[in-house]
Amino acid sequence: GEVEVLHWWTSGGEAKSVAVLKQMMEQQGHSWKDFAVAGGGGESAMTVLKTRVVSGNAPTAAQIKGHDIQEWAELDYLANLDEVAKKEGWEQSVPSVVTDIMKYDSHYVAVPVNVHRVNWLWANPAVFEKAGAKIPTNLDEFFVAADKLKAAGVIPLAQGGQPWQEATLFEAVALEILGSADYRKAFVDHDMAVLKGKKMVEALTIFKKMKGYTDQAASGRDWNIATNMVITGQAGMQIMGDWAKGEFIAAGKKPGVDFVCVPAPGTQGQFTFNVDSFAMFKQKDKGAMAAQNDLAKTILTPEFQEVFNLNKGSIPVRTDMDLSKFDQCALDSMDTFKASATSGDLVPSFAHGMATTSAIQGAMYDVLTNYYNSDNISAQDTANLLADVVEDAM
Amino acid sequence: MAKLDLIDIRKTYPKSDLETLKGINISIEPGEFLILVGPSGCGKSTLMNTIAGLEDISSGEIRINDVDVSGLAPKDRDIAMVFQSYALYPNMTVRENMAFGLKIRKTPTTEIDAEIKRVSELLQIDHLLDRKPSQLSGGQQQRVAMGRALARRPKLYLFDEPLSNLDAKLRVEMRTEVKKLHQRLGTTIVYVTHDQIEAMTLADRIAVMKAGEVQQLGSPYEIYNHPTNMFVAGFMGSPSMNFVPITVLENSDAHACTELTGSDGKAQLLALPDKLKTYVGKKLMLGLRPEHISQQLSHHSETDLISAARFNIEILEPTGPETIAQITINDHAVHCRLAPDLSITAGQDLDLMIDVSKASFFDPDSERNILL
Amino acid sequence: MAKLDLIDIRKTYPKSDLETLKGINISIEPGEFLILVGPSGCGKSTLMNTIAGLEDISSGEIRINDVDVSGLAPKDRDIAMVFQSYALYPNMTVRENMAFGLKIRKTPTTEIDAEIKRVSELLQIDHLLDRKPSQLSGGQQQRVAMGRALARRPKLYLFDEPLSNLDAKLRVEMRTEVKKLHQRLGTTIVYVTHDQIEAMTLADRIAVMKAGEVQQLGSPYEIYNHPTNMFVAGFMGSPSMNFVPITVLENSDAHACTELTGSDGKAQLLALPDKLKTYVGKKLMLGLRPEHISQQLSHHSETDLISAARFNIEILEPTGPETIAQITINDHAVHCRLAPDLSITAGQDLDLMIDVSKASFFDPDSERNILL
Amino acid sequence: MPVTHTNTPAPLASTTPWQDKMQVWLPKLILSPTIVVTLICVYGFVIWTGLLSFTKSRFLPQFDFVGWRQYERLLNNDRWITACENLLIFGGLFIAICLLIGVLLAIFLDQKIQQEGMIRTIYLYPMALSFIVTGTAWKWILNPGLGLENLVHQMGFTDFKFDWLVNSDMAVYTLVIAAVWQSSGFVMALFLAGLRGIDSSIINAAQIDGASKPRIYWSIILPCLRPVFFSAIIILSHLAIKSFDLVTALTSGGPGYSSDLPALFMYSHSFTRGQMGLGAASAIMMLAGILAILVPYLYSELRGKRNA
Amino acid sequence: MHSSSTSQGENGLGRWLIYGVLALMALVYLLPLFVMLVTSFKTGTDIRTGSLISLPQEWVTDSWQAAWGTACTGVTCDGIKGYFWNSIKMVVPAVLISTFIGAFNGYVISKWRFKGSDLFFSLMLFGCFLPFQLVLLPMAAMLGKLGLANTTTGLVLVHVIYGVAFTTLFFRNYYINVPDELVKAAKLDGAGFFTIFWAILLPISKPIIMVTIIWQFTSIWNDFLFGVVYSGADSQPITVALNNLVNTSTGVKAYNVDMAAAIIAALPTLFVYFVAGKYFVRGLTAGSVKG
Ligand SMILES: Nc1ncnc2c1ncn2[C@@H]1O[C@H](COP(=O)(O)OP(=O)(O)OP(=O)(O)O)[C@@H](O)[C@H]1O
Ligand SMILES: Nc1ncnc2c1ncn2[C@@H]1O[C@H](COP(=O)(O)OP(=O)(O)OP(=O)(O)O)[C@@H](O)[C@H]1O
Ligand SMILES: [Mg+2]
Ligand SMILES: [Mg+2]
Repeated sequence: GEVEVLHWWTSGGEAKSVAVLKQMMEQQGHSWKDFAVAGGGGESAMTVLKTRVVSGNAPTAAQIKGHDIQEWAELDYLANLDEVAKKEGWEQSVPSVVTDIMKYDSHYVAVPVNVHRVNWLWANPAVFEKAGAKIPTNLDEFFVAADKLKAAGVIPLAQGGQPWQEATLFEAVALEILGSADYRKAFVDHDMAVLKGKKMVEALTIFKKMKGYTDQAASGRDWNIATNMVITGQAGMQIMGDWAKGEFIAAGKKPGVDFVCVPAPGTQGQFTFNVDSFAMFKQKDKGAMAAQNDLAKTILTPEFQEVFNLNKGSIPVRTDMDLSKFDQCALDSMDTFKASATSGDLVPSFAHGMATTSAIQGAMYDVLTNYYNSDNISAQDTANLLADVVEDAM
Repeated sequence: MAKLDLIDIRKTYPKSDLETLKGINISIEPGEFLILVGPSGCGKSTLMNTIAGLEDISSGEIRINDVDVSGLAPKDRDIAMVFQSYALYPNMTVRENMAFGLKIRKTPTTEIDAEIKRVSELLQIDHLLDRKPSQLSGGQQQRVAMGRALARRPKLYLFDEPLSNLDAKLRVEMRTEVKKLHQRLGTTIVYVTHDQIEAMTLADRIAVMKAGEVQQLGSPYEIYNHPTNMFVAGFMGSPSMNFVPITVLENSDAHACTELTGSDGKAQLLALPDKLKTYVGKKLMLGLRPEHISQQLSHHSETDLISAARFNIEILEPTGPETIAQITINDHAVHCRLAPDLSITAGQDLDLMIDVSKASFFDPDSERNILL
Repeated sequence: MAKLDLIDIRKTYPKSDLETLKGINISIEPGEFLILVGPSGCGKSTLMNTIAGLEDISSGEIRINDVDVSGLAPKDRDIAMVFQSYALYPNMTVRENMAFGLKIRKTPTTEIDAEIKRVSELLQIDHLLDRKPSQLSGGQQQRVAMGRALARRPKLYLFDEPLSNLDAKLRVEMRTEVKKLHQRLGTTIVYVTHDQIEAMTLADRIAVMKAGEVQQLGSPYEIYNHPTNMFVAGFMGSPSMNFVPITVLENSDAHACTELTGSDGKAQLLALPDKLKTYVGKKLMLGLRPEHISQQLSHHSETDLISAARFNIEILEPTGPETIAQITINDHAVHCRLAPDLSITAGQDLDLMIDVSKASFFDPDSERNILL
Repeated sequence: MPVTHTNTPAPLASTTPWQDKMQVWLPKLILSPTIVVTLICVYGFVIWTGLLSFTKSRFLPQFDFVGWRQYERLLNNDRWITACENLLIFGGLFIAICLLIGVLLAIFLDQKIQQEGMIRTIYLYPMALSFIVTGTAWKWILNPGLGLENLVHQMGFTDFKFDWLVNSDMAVYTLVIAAVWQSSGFVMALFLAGLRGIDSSIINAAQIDGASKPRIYWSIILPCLRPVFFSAIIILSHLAIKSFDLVTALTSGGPGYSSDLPALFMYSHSFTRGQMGLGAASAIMMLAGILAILVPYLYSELRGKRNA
Repeated sequence: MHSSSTSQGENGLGRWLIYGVLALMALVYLLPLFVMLVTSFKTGTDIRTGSLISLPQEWVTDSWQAAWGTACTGVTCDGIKGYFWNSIKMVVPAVLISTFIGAFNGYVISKWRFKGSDLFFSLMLFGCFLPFQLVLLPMAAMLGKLGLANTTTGLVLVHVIYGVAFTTLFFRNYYINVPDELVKAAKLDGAGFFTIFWAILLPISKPIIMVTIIWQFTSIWNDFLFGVVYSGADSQPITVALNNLVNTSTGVKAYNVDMAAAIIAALPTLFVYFVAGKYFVRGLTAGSVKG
């Protein structure tokens, strides 16, 4: 049968990874129809997906992640993958934090592709050395180091001024300040008390303080440009998910030598995850359904997981894989992933749609970005506002 | 040749609160040349358009050869029209312009060619056949517009100010051409013009319109010499008829007469037709055409109705074939036509002959001609 | 009042390969009323524009009061102009249109108001002062255009066909107005017109142009009665001068004469002025105005140069004040002016008087008047 | 009277009453597909959106009605308020500056300029490019670190500061710059066409009246171009209201949401935020704004025709 | 003789000023294009180190080749060349059909007015102002019902539907200035509805057809929103490919390739403007401005 896959992986490494998937599907006798829509972290793709579903012409699979899977499933557009899951033993090989997201009403409706760790700090050791600074492991150290970097004339923190990047930064700070439990209460369960609480205010204050260590031209900057600033030594460090690694590698840098990856300050042992996944849409055609199942199966094969994640910088969703080809950052990531899964320190990234609905996520973006970019609103007011908009959007 | 009857035609444009045509009744005989005149905006073009079927009528009936055509589409009325603005098809050559109507009627090509040859020679535009309208002078364009109408043989021709944009010389030529054409083809023609010479020389009958109503319908002679009201009287003729307010008096012989006061304040008696005896003591409007006040001609004896009087010549305008002089009668400026070879200068007094036999008299209130 | 000298004005439009003005020489006296006439496209407007400074001249000199103004901008020449197309400022009211030129010259407001009042009353547009041009009829617009020029007191007025769009009646009125105005103000005026009556009645002198050259410059009388060539002769007068090819003969009395052949083929002798004796045996063009061929008048004795002859009347066109008849002489159509009250129908023969004393004679090749 | 032509006039190929009726119905018939499509695809969809704005639709349209709730939320939404304010600033400045530049360039170009065709094309070409194409270039040029500011710094003027793109208070003005760059050439073309259409004798008359060139333009020509101004303003405001690509490409509404515009607000709420009801409400508010502009235009359009 | 001073009495200084302003503005207008051009010829490092408008240290055309033939736009990495044809297949029919319908509509609205036609025209103008984001979903539902979802035909249909408001406006404003007498004359000549259109009006519509085609061509060619939403997987227009090429979620941005691709994608519209641009002002002059 034919699979039509809607995704927004169009740049070099990503495209090559998808090409592998395509190839594997074709080897199984299926044809692959590619529907790529890049831009804005999938915003355009979402629009396309919605219109296609409304026109009764849903693709076989679409790159949907996090909470959106639940929304689509609730509207009864997604296919049931329980059979494949059972046959392939997903329950055994994939941690339940991940499979929970893939299930609606305890049925599989989506297939995870990879796991990103979001709470990374990327640093250029050469710059740190020159400034006499130490790569920070907690927030206090962060500010000490940042001051030193600043004094040395480099931008301490490379940042891209887009709401999702700001949210990524905030999320890392909030995880440290609130701790995993309160983080979850605030961003997953939307506990008003926590949202308005003192810790939230503190997190916001630190978040704003960090802005003082970014450069002024950050607004609108793409994340990879920010990464490049670290690579070229213009900036000292960046807090960004593990996809930033690709940028270092592409620039010919070696992990541990030319750049280092450490957990975002104070979040050692904690893991903010961002899982990419494909949701499978209901098909009428038998052949298409078979192909769909094969696609789901193929995605979770160790072969594909390895190729894909090597390319993308993330780690496989399967915890039972041979990781010999992966680099240190990935290995660290995997270790933390496994450990935190049991310790409760594995939290969904709200900045990447893992924690909550897009409505609430968007509302929070608005509040955060406005707070971050404007000088006339206090942290307390922002916390209150955050609670208000979340409540309104619920 | 067709008979055309307009029966109580009324027309109100949509979105307009005024009636543009207020009940037009005209019967046009087969082969007749009818001219419509009237001031701008009186509804001449509207009437033409309704006849052609380009505008609907609000009420009334249009009959061609006794068949009511009011409901027919323009193309089924078998009418050709020449528009004031030429309305040549800019994308077609002169030949194509003229052939268009024939082609649509599926006339055989050879016939079309013959027809175009005939018409273009007639109008002296045969050397222009392959030009586009934009390459023609105004006069040439006008002739092409005529040609387009003439190439067909409709029951009825409508001409809406077809010569208005020509220069004086070409206009005279084309006028003669139209006249000849009508004599040869004998087709019924309705023709709108602003030009009085055109109206007088071409028409079998003239309809003078004002504000959507026919004021007078008659032969050029009737219109010129026996206007029914002051509007018609003043509209035809250039310089136009002089209107002088008078009071009818009775002279010693019990004949009707009146007093004319010149610019010097002296009153002179003017004999009036005896028909006016009933109006003695009443105020009337005397309508005198300029040519009825002229220098004394030795052979013209002073008869009953041709009186001599002396006036001061205020302005003299020699036009070549004649000289227009302005005098004042009863405080009104009055134009007279004098011979060009008269040796006289402005400011002098001159003996003038006033020919009241051809004068018209109007009621000052109703403005109607009281002698008709 | 200003003197205007045009000295060998030449003008070639850029991108044009033809010279539009081919050396114009005219001296206009202070207070003179000069009229330019000529066929469409002969360069009248171009000449006006060069005088105003709206077009550069290619060579020559324009002097106002003996000062060369060729290099000056229009605004510095102190000229007012009325454009054929009115050229009213569509965004301004009538009042503002008239005030614009004065405002720019920083005339005090009270003075402007007074001036506008004066001019608008003169032109009968004082009730229109607050309207926009788009709300005016053509005739009203034309008067506003005049008013705009008259509100100023420039050295020189240029009028480019200022009355061309008026209807016949208004035209006569306005013509009189212009004449009065000129007499009152005494300003120098250059005036373009297509209308021959206008030219004849208004001008002190007329310049007849053709293809960028002045053909004749003279008083209306000279132009009408002594045209220098066939072009001028044919251009002035309506219906225009009749041209009849003749061969000069000598009669038994040794006087010059010629034979005229009517449509019936019968030849009749016509006496010619004796000055033509030198042309005996030669072919000439006889130029006869329509009014010089008329019905027999009892008081006109047949003198040397007024001959009677009998012709077949082919077409009769009564125009009201007169009747135009067409006859054929020497195979050429000839128009004559007859009295309107003549009882005659087309096709009849009629005795006509031909007044050769006022005829012009032209060399058929050079087309020049041989008697001048 | 002699009739020289004896052949009877060729009657029109006989037409049946049915064909005549056709002629009456044809115009309506021709227009009817457009009428139907317009009614459905413009008005139908607007009504549909209107309905949607009264529902609590989130992820996809659903019809649980909640009354004016979405409008209340909208009016309480800071971002929407900002977006509307921005539209006023952006729209006002964009239209004003485009008109100014357009008029000026048109007047200059109308002075019998050599190479007019080439210059005109240069001014017009931005219209040919989409913002997906030029957005990146503008982002660079306006970016303090990369573009103009950096350039001037390199030239030695280190005090020069041009950080509008990244300044919350000024970001909306960068939209104006880029939008003006794209559209002013078109406005220039409109005005140039208008100027070419002006009767030159009016200008001559003004010269004779003694007016200087600037005075002629100011007092006569510009007032005469009123209809062009009107067309231009309508087209520009339609561009301003619809501008979406521009914001997405240049600022994505940032920093924060300081340069957000209603079209972007509506899009992101309807499609990426799962707030379809709110998005629909904002769309309806936008349409109401457009109506406020369009109705006077149509009014003057229809009235103007009657006068003409 | 007087060639030194023009009749306008302008001095040389004023002219210099005019030329100066015109040239300066031309530079401003050209700046983004210039930046795009030079960038497309630079190497990656050159871009990172050099300044925005500095010329490339070494001119390379790699990025052009990449943009055309090897850059990734999805699972395939064949550049944007394949999408060119997709766009053409969509633009040509959409432009022709919408122009054609607009011409007919304008003809009816200006020359065959009937009760309600003016009202309809007003209603239709409103269509010009409709934010397209609003119609995405209902239109999708409709296309789905018609079975045209994600087909080139469907995409063409959408462009036609929302382009017709503008094309009708253009043609109506143009035809309103064509004298009614022309139509009347043709009616009397026996021409019917279609004959009048084909034989009389269409032949004189060249300027406005050019304006309409230019307008429609650029707006449809440059459209992204409809293109991405309503196209099929194998019929995506070039703007979608360009968008995919330019937007990367992970990995290195190759600005030189982006710029080269952007220029390539804009070539047809630029071509249309350069070739037909002179008709643009002429066509606007011919009446469409006056409203
Ligand atoms: N389509 C129309 N709608 C409304 N009123 C109209 C229309 N056409 C003409 N009129 C009005 O009808 C009246 C008569 O117009 P018409 O064109 O018949 O005048 P006319 O006698 O031909 O004038 P002219 O000599 O100037 O050509 C005028 O007042 C005019 O304004
Ligand atoms: N701007 C121009 N460029 C080139 N040729 C021109 C220009 N203006 C006028 N002409 C030509 O110069 C000649 C004289 O034109 P002009 O307008 O002076 O004629 P005119 O005598 O005023 O005619 P009319 O009586 O029709 O107004 C014409 O042949 C015309 O085509
Ligand atoms: Mg009329
Ligand atoms: Mg002229």
